[in-house]
Amino acid sequence: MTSLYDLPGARRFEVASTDGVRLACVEAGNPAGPTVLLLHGYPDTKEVWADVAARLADRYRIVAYDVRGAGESSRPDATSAYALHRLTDDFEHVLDAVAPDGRVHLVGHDWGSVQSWEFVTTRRTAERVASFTTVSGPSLDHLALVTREGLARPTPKRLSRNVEQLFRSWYVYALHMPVVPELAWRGVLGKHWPAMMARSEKTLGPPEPSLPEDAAFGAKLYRANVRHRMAAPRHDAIAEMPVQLVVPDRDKFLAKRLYDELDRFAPHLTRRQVSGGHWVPRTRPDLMARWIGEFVDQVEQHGTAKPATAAATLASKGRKARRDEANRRRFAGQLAVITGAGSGIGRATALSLAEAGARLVLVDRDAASAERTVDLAQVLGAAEAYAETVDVSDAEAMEQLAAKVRATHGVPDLVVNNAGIGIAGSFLDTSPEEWKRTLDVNLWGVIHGCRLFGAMMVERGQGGHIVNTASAAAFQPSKGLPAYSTSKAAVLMLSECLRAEFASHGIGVTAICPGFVATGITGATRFVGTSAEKERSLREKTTKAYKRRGYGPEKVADAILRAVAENTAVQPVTPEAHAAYAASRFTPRVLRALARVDLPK
Amino acid sequence: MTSLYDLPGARRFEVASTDGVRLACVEAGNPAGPTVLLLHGYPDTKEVWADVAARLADRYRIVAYDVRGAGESSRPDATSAYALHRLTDDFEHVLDAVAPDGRVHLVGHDWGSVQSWEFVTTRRTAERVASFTTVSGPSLDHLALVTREGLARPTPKRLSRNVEQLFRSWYVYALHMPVVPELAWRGVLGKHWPAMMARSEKTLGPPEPSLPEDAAFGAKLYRANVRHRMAAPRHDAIAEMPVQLVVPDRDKFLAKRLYDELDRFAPHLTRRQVSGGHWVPRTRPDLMARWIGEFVDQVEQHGTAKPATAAATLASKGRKARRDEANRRRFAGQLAVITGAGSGIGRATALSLAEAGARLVLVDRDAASAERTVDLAQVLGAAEAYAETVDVSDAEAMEQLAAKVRATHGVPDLVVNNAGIGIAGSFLDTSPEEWKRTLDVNLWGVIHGCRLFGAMMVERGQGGHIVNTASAAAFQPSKGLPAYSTSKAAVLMLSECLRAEFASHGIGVTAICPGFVATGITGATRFVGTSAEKERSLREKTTKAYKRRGYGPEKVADAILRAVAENTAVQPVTPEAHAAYAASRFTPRVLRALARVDLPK
Amino acid sequence: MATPLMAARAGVSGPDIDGFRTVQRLAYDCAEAVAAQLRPGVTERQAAAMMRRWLADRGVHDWLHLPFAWFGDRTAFTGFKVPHQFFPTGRRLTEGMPFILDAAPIYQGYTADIGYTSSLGPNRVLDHLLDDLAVHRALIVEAVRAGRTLRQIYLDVDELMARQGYENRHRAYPFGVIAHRVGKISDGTVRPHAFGFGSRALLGLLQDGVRGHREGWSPLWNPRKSSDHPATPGLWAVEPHLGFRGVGAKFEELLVVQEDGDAYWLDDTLPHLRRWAGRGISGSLATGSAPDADPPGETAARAVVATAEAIAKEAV
Amino acid sequence: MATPLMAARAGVSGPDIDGFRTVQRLAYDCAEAVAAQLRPGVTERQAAAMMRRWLADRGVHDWLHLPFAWFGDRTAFTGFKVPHQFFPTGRRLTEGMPFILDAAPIYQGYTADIGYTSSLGPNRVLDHLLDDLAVHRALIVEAVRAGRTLRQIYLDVDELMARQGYENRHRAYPFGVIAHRVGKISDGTVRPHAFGFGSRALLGLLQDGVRGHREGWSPLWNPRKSSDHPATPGLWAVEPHLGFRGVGAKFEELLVVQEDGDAYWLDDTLPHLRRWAGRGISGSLATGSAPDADPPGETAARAVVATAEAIAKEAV
Repeated sequence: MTSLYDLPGARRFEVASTDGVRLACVEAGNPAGPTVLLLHGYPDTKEVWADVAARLADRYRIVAYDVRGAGESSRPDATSAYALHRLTDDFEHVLDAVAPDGRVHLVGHDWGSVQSWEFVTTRRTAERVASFTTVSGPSLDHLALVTREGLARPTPKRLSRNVEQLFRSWYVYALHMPVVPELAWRGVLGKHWPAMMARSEKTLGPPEPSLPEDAAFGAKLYRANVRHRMAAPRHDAIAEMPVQLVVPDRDKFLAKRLYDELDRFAPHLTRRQVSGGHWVPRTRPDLMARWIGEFVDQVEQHGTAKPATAAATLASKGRKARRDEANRRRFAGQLAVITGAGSGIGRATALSLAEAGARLVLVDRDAASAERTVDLAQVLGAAEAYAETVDVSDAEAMEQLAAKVRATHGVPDLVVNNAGIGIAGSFLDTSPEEWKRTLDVNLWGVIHGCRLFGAMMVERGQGGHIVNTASAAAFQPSKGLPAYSTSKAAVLMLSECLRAEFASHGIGVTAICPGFVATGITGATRFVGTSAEKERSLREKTTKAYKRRGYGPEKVADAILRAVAENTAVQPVTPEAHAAYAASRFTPRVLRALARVDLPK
Repeated sequence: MTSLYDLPGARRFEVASTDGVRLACVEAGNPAGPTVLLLHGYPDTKEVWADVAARLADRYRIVAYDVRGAGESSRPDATSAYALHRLTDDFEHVLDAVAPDGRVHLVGHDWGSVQSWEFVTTRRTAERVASFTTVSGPSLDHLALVTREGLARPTPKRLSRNVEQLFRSWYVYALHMPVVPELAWRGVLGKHWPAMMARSEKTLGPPEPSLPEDAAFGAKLYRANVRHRMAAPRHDAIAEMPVQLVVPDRDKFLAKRLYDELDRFAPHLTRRQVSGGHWVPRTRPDLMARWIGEFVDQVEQHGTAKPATAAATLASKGRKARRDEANRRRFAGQLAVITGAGSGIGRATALSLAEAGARLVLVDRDAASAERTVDLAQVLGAAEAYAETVDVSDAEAMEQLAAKVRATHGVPDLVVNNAGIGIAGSFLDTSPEEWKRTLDVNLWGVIHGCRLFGAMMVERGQGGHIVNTASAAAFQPSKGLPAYSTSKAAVLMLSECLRAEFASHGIGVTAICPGFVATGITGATRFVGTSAEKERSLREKTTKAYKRRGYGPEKVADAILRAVAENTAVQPVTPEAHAAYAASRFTPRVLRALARVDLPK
Repeated sequence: MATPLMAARAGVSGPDIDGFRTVQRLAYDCAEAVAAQLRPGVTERQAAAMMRRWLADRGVHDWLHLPFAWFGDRTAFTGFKVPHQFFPTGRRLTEGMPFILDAAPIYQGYTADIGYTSSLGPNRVLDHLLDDLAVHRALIVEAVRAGRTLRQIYLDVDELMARQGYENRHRAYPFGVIAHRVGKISDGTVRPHAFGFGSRALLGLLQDGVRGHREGWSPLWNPRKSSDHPATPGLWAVEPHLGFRGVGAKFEELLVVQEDGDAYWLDDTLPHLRRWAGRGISGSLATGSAPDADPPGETAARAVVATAEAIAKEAV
Repeated sequence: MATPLMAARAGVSGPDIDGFRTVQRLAYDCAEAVAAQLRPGVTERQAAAMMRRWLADRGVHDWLHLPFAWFGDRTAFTGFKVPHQFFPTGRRLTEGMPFILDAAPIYQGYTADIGYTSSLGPNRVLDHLLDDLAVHRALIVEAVRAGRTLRQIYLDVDELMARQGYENRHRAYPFGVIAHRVGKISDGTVRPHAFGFGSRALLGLLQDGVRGHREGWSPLWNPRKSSDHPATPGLWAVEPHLGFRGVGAKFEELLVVQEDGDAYWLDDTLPHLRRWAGRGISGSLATGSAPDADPPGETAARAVVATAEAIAKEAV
């Protein structure tokens, strides 16, 4: 964690605002780039943006300042000095200083975002803001309005949303108590806060030394504004510029559903969902910087945010549209590595992520297949897509792949260890060589993928997710698939153990368990204990049966993306996989009886 | 399947009995050995003993004859000609012909055993019988007496036993119907019987051509005797000679509990229990021949059957005594191969089997440890015990072991794939080399063992059992044991698949899942991600914790033997293993939460 | 669109060929003309009616089937379960939407059955699909020339689609056909009815089916055992149909199979061929089309088989 | 049997050594004499009483503890949870049954604490255990000479038992001791009471414990941290106790530790030594016993350490 003052070209300066307040400002980065103004929240200082700013500095001009009461800025004593119109004055004075003629791209987190909503809906400042990225800080006006509507015309949905936010806002009430918060922050709370937050947010750097004072004075922000605005909200608080909303899915302080109706107040809205807690500027700087940068670029180029791809819009209706939108929110700009991406589930997952605007590294041992998936992914709107030819069972090749991915594209946000081979036939017909090949690909491929990319994710400390393709055969024993089932049961257990280990790093792990899905795998499944002729016929028949089943890999891809978004531990996919999963828990005897049934041949 | 007439030194001859009946007899084998007289049941001929006789011929003189109405003997028409005293006459005439001076060792199966009970409790013939081995054929007198007592002084146990036998005896009532059985046997039943039996008994050779006629005439055995004896049983039907009772545990026609009180009628009783159906002379000839031979030898040498070993008697009381007796019945004379037999669970299992009188091949990669187990096993009464030094992960060495076992000792009846290594530490700290070593031993060792010995068992077609040592870690994920858990989950699944495949061969498969058991494994567990110093201390602490837990490998050995006897699919051992197994089925979320707990260090 | 047909025997004469080519061109001209008139808001029914009117104005009064039009994800037959879903609906065209126009006019006794795929304004996904259809066109004619059975060729096309990452959407047609035979029809005044199919056409299907059953061939080309024979001489309306994430694309045109087993596409000047030429695309196999091209020698046959085998050997 | 004891300082004099040896021989003679009289049906209480009477007849009036007798699986302390289970019960001897006699007489101020294991008629399992005790006797004295800490030696013995396939049964003793210090006791007329332990013995334990705590050593020898020091000079009653499937075996005899760290077993003519000699058994280590044997040099020390390390490195 560097300081903003250590950024290239950093210049510190003060801006004098009304009522004698002096604001500590910093300007840094590329002076020729668009100006990005970063506004911090409570109880932080502008340094909360240091990690994000470091990633933006080469292309953008960065401006940040300490809000009155925080960091190195003045700390007026009067609560009234913290009212929103005072903060708007501060903002205007800073704009006058850093962008007297042009417009800025405003980014606010927490209370930085709350006050930014005031700036972007107040005429004198709104017209000087080209775009607004809001993180974990709703408009008090919007909050008041939707809360009132929830009370006036209660629906179960609105009611439960209000109740949820009521509970999450305990700290707001607490901060309204006189004196106590100040005492607490200057005492025991200020001391333990960093550790508490580090635990809850998984990764977080050391606190600013000014924390206790920032927090104590910052309480006045709440006291000066919350009660007043909740009582008398503005009805005309509409943000006309492009707005990018970033919602962390584990925000302890804000209900996600708070933003359900935000489109009413921000007509040009792009939504993003990040896997993380409240302090994503600290815990997810890579992704935050990417989203801010892309958004700023789009607005600079087109004057508006890029619309969703044509194909996506066209194909979308109802549930599919909601799913596609959810995927775009969650995966746009994220880097995903997928093995076995040349066909079947791997390819389908790559394409779903491509539609969502992810960046893709697509790995297959067959170069042409991987390249083909890259082509299709690019057509569908992948931000980037690269093919890599690697046999996942080759430890050295996997190490080289990992090193190359890191050097070229960075640490992946999502790794899908999907490459696998099928093998059918009785245990006694399965030769040691066939066992080895099965374990090499199906188990070792996953071990290598988890080990190499997992280590990267942990080291980066910005979360991530690993998906391992197991199988319904991982919990449904079968006399027809002993080697396959064994390899997949191992993958399932490995995933469960890894999930337990990685939870403390904010990295999710999912084992995906498709059932009978029509993928290329059956066409290449090795049927041991049969002649070549018979094997060919079995392959054709099985493939046909799977196709007739009509459960395509696209549905597995949907399940994978959903499981990642919800951080599901084990995700059965097809109805029979769900049934087998349930049966493995409640009636293993039934599964054992099923295990003795001959596979259709 | 050979014929009795093809045995070395076979001589066919006829014996003339009363009422003009001529009995087809055969004598074969070692003329200098003790005489073993084999008596077949219904609807068989003397050929039912061909497989057993072939295995006894080198050391014993074999005599067998077709009972009147069966095979090549006369088939009198009158039902009264089949009364027990007529059969006793036949037996006496045969004795006069083959052993006019000496005594014979009588072995009877099914109706051959039923009539033998009459011979061994009738003075004129009893004194000419040195020992009696009875298989699936109770005395009608005993049956009648215990049934009556069950009715006269009903206890829940006696009542349920009677009811069970009532249902298993449907065929007895059916055979009392006039004409119908004859028509059925000569028609559709005679045609489909062999296939029906082959399916139910798992393995059974082709039938004798005379089957329909044997079965039709044999029905008279039931009609001539059952009703009469059940109505007026003899109270003095006590067999004074050593009697060996062999009870198949899957006999469709006889309840095992029928023999609960047999000690009353046979004071010198040795019990044996075999995993198999009604036709064990056909389906388990190796074991039958071994038990018959050993019993005959003991009686020849000591005049009585060998008493249980001193240590066993001394240590035995109550539950333990019953357990030891059950183990002796089930495992005496059986050949067991145990890997990892130099310590822990492997050694304890070897010793429990030694106490039961099994024959043991004890495998460990440490020669001294294996030898030591052999020493202890011999002290405890193992029939035989041999040490083999093999690393189970070495495919070639395992193949050599399998070939050697087969050549030297025969096909094993029980294989315990127990060798395993411990490895603890986080996933990220586990190197590929450590993964490889773990999978090589824990998974590949099991694959090799199941593959090589399983193929032998299937080929022999006489059943058997395979036990694989998995672990509670196979269903309890843990961030502290990722490699270990993964390898054991694979073993668990492999076992379940194998069980499904081998069921049709009458071969059982059990996955044993101990929990925290004090074995040598913790003392050698690799704790990855730690210094050598720290690892040593962790090993000591873990070992001590396991010891303090006080759950010794002997209890796992008990569980293994019980699971084999009951053919259990998955056998958790310790209370926490049971709990984890239950939890894995009902509340996997709890296990996932537990998985994140740090192991005690 | 798959349609039944009248029985047509092999060895189509030169003038007959010209007749088929004329009506096929007429049908494609119709599709292009109607496509040029499509605007946002037009419905499938309106587009189909436009085609019918355009052709009727030019002397077409008899049909193998009435024109079809599919818009948006209906081009990929998304969610199609029952045959009536093929008929035009009130679905409206929007900017960027793909569409397929399908017509089967009978003109002067000659039948055409064509499919024309495009989009209203640019559509990157559709462009990709249309580009990738070229190799299918090449594969099919080469495989027919090489004497592979219709069933084998169907599976070859299937595998190629799988490699391309597309779904086989002609599987959704009745009987799952990729092609059907087309014949000369004695001039008449019969008008289509019975769900849009000509009654004589239905009768012809039956007659052809009965004879084919007797002689061991099928007038339908699908992956069933009945198609496990080389193409019978005559004209086949072939329509490989790709589907990909809610976008479908196909062409449908006539393939001429001669008595000697040689084969060629009836016309190489159709709109999709001009489009490919404009984008510099040719199928990855020799594009063998007109009869005056090199006769299909060993080389071509081997290439087809090699491709098919490569497909079959595809790794996971 | 583990017992508390009076404090005894190091450097036991020659005459004292003789005194200890005399009482130890007396106790073993007692055990042999009583064992010879045991018949089927005798109870543990009767056997214990026989030992008490035999020794009383020969002038023993004071005891570290009253005699114990364990029959059958009680030799392995099967199911022992609470201390009172150590006291003799009404368990009757049967043919082939193992038994242990344990006595701790005080005679002329000198204390012995001995354990004698045998069986009524042949018992193969017990024979095996008794044979295997020999190496423990050798291991212990060599390890003491090599200066290993008591805790280390305890763990060495543990590991050796594990290799042998036996259970450590001295863990069942109070405080889990394998040995305890024994001292000279001022002559007196105190009679044992309080659960069979002499009151002065209990007092002595306390005194020794307090002093040991201050000086960093312990009068008890167990695997705890307090035993992590080399043996303190003086006499130790050592009793490794093996258990195996319901059969237990131990010896208990005095080990003399000198001021210079050298050590030897007080007496090499005890019954178990004669038994080993009769069966040609010696421990696998040098059997170093009497002080006139080779002084424990580098070699012996290294052998002990090597054995211990081999034990520690044992593979699964």
